[in-house]
Amino acid sequence: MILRIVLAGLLCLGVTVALGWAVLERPMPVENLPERVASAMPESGVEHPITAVLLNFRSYDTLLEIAVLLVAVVVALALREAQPDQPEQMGLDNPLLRAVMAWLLPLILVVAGFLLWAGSYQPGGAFQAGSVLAAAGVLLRLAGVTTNWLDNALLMRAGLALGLLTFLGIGLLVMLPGVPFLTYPAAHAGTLILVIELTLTLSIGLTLLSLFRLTPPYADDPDDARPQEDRNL
Amino acid sequence: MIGLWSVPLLFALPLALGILSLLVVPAWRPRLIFVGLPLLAAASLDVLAGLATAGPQVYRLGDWIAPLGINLVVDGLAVGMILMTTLVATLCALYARVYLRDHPPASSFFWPLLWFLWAGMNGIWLAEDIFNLYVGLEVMGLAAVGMVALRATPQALAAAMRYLLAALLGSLAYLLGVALLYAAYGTLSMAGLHEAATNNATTQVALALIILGLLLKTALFPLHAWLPPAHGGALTPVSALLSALVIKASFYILLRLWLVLGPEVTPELTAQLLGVLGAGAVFYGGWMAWRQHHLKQLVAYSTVAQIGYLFLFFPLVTNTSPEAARLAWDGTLMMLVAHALAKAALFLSAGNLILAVGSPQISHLVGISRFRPMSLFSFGLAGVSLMGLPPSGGFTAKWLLLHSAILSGQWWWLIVLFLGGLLSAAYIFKVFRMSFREGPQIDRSVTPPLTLDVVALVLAASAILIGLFAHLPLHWLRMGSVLGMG
Amino acid sequence: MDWNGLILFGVLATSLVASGVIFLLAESRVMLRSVFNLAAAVLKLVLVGWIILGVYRNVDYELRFTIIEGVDFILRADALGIMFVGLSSLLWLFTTIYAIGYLEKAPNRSRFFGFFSLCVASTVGIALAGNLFTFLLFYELLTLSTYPLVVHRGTRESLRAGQVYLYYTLGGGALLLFGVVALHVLVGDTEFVPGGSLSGLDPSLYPLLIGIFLMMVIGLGVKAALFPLHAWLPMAMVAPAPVSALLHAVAVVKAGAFGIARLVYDVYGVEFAQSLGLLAPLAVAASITIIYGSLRALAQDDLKKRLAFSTVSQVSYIVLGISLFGPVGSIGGLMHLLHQGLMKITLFFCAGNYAETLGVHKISELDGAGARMPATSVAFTLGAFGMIGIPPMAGFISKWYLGIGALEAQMNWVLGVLILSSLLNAAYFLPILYRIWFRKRDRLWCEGKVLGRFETQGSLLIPTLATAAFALAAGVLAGMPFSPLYWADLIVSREYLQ
Amino acid sequence: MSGSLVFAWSGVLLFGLGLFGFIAHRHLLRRLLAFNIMGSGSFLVLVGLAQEGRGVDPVPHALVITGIVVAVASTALALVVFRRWYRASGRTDLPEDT
Repeated sequence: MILRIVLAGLLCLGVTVALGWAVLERPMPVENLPERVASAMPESGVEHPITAVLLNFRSYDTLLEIAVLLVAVVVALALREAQPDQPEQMGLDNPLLRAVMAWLLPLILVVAGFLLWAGSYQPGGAFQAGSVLAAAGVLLRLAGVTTNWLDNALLMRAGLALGLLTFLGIGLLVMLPGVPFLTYPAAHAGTLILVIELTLTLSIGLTLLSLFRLTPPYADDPDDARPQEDRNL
Repeated sequence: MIGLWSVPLLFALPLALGILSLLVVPAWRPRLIFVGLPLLAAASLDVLAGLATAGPQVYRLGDWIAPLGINLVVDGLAVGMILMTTLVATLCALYARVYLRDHPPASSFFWPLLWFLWAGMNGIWLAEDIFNLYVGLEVMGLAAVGMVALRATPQALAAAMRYLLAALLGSLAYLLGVALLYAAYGTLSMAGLHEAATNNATTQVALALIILGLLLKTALFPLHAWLPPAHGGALTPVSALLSALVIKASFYILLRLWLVLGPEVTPELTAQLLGVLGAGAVFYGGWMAWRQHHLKQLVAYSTVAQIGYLFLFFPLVTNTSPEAARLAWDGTLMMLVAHALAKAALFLSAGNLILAVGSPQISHLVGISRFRPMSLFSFGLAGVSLMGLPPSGGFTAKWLLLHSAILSGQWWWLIVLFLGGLLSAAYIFKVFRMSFREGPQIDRSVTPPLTLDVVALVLAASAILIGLFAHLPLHWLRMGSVLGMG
Repeated sequence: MDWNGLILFGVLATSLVASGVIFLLAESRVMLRSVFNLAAAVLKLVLVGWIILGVYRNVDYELRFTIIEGVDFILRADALGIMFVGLSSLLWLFTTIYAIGYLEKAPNRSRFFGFFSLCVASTVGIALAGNLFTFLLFYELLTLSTYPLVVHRGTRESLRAGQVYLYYTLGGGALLLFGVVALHVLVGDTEFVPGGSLSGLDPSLYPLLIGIFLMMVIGLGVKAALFPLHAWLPMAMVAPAPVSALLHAVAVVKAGAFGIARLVYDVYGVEFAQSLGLLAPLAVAASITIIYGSLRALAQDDLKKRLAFSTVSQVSYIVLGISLFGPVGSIGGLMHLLHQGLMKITLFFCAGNYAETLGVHKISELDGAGARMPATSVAFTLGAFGMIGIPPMAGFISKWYLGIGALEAQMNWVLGVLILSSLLNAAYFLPILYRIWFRKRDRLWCEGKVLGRFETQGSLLIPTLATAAFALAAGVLAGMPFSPLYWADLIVSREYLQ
Repeated sequence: MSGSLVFAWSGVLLFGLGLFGFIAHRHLLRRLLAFNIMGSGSFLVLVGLAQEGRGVDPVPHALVITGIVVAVASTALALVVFRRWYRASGRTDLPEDT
């Protein structure tokens, strides 16, 4: 055990030193990518360069990234079906908590909307907004608010799929004039990106929320035999 | 533009099918293959036709030029891998449709995962951007982990967890390497790196990180520990997909980067070291395979061994004559393709044998040759290719590698190739010995559905035929590669 | 692709297709399987006959396609190759008939006949191979397709024999592969041409060439059962009689001997090999094997084991003939390829007949068998006389030519080897004949089978008598056109005139 | 050391620390945390190194956002598998590691 820690320590020290060396010795790039981004900004349909990179110049990365999120959900769904959970009773049924939630929820929704909207000219965007949405869902759950509409499997899945399907659909539709995949016509780029971002926000929010919901809620124990009081501690 | 539609469809179609299969009722999930497989086959063939008529292409996603946007490279290597994936995955899908019928409903999540896996792989084959490769690796890797976990037994979950940890660590090492390369050269495009990369500390550290990360994902000895439980314990079609295709993706990236960075940057010492690790894999994997008692574990360790051959590529192309390098390129790719076909066939026929005797133990195969000759025949054909005996893809590959080793004067790799072949004969014939033995009669051998046997046989036969008709595939694979033209 | 190429493909395909179809047929379809198998064998024989006539008239038969850059798959019928094809096709027909009778009611027949046909296909491929690559391809295929036949009975003993067989043949195959690749690097695609293709190489490479030759001879010598690489052969006698007859007496060991012939004549060229000093050591190795095999045969009581050691000894006559520099010795060696095949298969058939009919496996139990099974015993006697080399049997002609060839090559000591081995042959065959014909039956035979009209089943007896007749004719009619002697003479004249 | 490199240096340190945790710990949750620390380290290196010289480079920022999403998905998947494993076996580490 100690040997392993020592070895691990040495290894990590070595890696860190090598990395430091690499950082110190690095050459300055000849290629000036920021400049290219800046000069292509007018055609991108958005004003903020990060959003332009994410959803236009390198939108293919974003497309695959959404697929990664979906894969995680698929695995979670599969495992829950293979290892069924008991009906969940998560959350504290506390009136005070509910009252706070009633204040917080609208605020969260507004923040999410703002983040999404802000993405076009300052830091922000679909993922940030989606995460905030998911946080709202998590809070609801922790407050013990029953969310039956989330248990509707088909609706839920449609919501999950919406973002990626829209993204794919738009990417393919714009090809009709004979241009490559994901080539937004400059005139409509802003609109198309907005539509994609909107649907992505919703889907990302739902994805993160379902990942939260799909882990076994409390019955973590192999024998599930411990008394209720223990669990609440 | 050639391949305007077919190139993006190669990943867009599986992505769309992956989502659709989530939305339909479980019973309909397998049926989507009747839409998906023909379309994907058509797209792959169209890409091949484009390559054959117009040569290698660059596909600009979003119509942005490389360092700004993401480009896809449609050269012989990429198209070869795409066709290999289409063939193997199609057959595995047909197999799975029948195989999964008797499995619990949770296994119908195999289908969305298959499509995402496919999309990830096609994305990797086409990628020209090193960060895009990272995302592609994650799509493929997480889908693969999910497939391993699909059984949800404690063993499957542990195997999946171990696999996931290895994959994540590998990804991060790769990502850090990419970060360093970007910091040094300001580009993520392989073409750009090819132009800009010079030999300095940053490049070497980045290369080392990338190599380590990819080795972990490829499960090269001694970083292979996650592979046998994951591949040996999964559902049979999953094992076949993972062993045949998934581990090839990380090797493929390494191979591309090695050639992109070029001989000035790639150190000969590292190349030899990779070769030595490959040799270690061949010996250790072969030895461990021979010692296994479970049929699928044996096949999984055989994968550990066969990966080793692929890594002989690096010493054979680094600072050697153009002829030796070309032969090594041909041989390695032949090995890769032949292994994909043969290993898929081996896993599927092993699965059939296990279905037939109802036990994963090799010792329970006594006398099975009388009842399941066809499964055993597929197993044998695939084994011929793995042993590198003629006539087979494995043999042609070995022939080319031997040639390259002699031409480059690195005779020590000959020993690896010879002993490796004999070791694989030892573990393949271990199974045969058992199946030919006339022991206590088994009278209750189950007859698996004919489809399962036919699929395994088709794969095994293609592993043999590819060796006899290697000329044209190798010609295509060379198109647009640094080595092929030289 | 021209018609001549297609015919070659047809010769190969008859047994390949037969093999495929037989694998797919259900175990119970005995009749269909037999008919199909025999039809394929007859068809192949017809095609081979056609090609033999063509080769005689100097028609070119060639089929080639490119496998990878610089490596072609070539099938070509030349005089040497077609001789071996003729032998295996003829014997395939007889052995198939024999095996159908021999394995009646035995399990796993579908597997047996499938691999059996595959073996013949590989043998034909070896014979028709036009370059080393193609040769190697079929050579390894032969290894693989014989393994299931060796372990066919599935007993511990046969599995053990199969394992030893694999050790030897796969190891040998690896050495051969190395040699082939090395030659390929040196001179490119190594096609078989009379006179060889290596003599133009730089003299500094000669030591390397000698090394490669050594390695390849070891690789081929495993199958040819050259001493000390012969141990697998007697062990493999656990296989069913038809397997021992066709494969271990003919196909596998001949593939090795044939390979050595190809190597010496058509890769290195006999004159170049002589100038490298490779032939004399080969002759010594062959001679040691001849004597050693005969000595070991003397000590065996198991009939098939004695025949096996006799094979070890007799196959080396072929190698000896190849290594005698000069046309006459070569004629002797090549001719013995046919002679030994015909005689040995007869002997194995007879051994199988005794075992099946009387349940006798040991020589000491054969007393009085001649009276009980006269036809089989006559065939056995003819085969044994041939092996000893009693005039005018085929074996005598082989040994005569070998002897003259030895004198011609100025290796007089070979004569001594020939005489000694003939004495030893007589010493291990004559006692068997004595027991069969002159001893009285002293025990009960366990005659299990229903025998039909003849002394044993017709399907066992007819092939035995047929091959015996061929063996006899090969000797008595040696002067006629298309006799083994005639054909060997043709091969050698084409070889040495180049 | 120029000021703009402070992020890159923290990234390097974080990566090293995370790697140590990843190797040294056996508890899967700790290893996942370590993985996330490593991830943050690489993201810092990615963003930090590109700051120098020519101002803000938007590309690494976008890459990091993509990277974060991928890391979130991986972590979530790992947690799902981990908790199922814990429920099935009662263990918090992997079997052969004890």
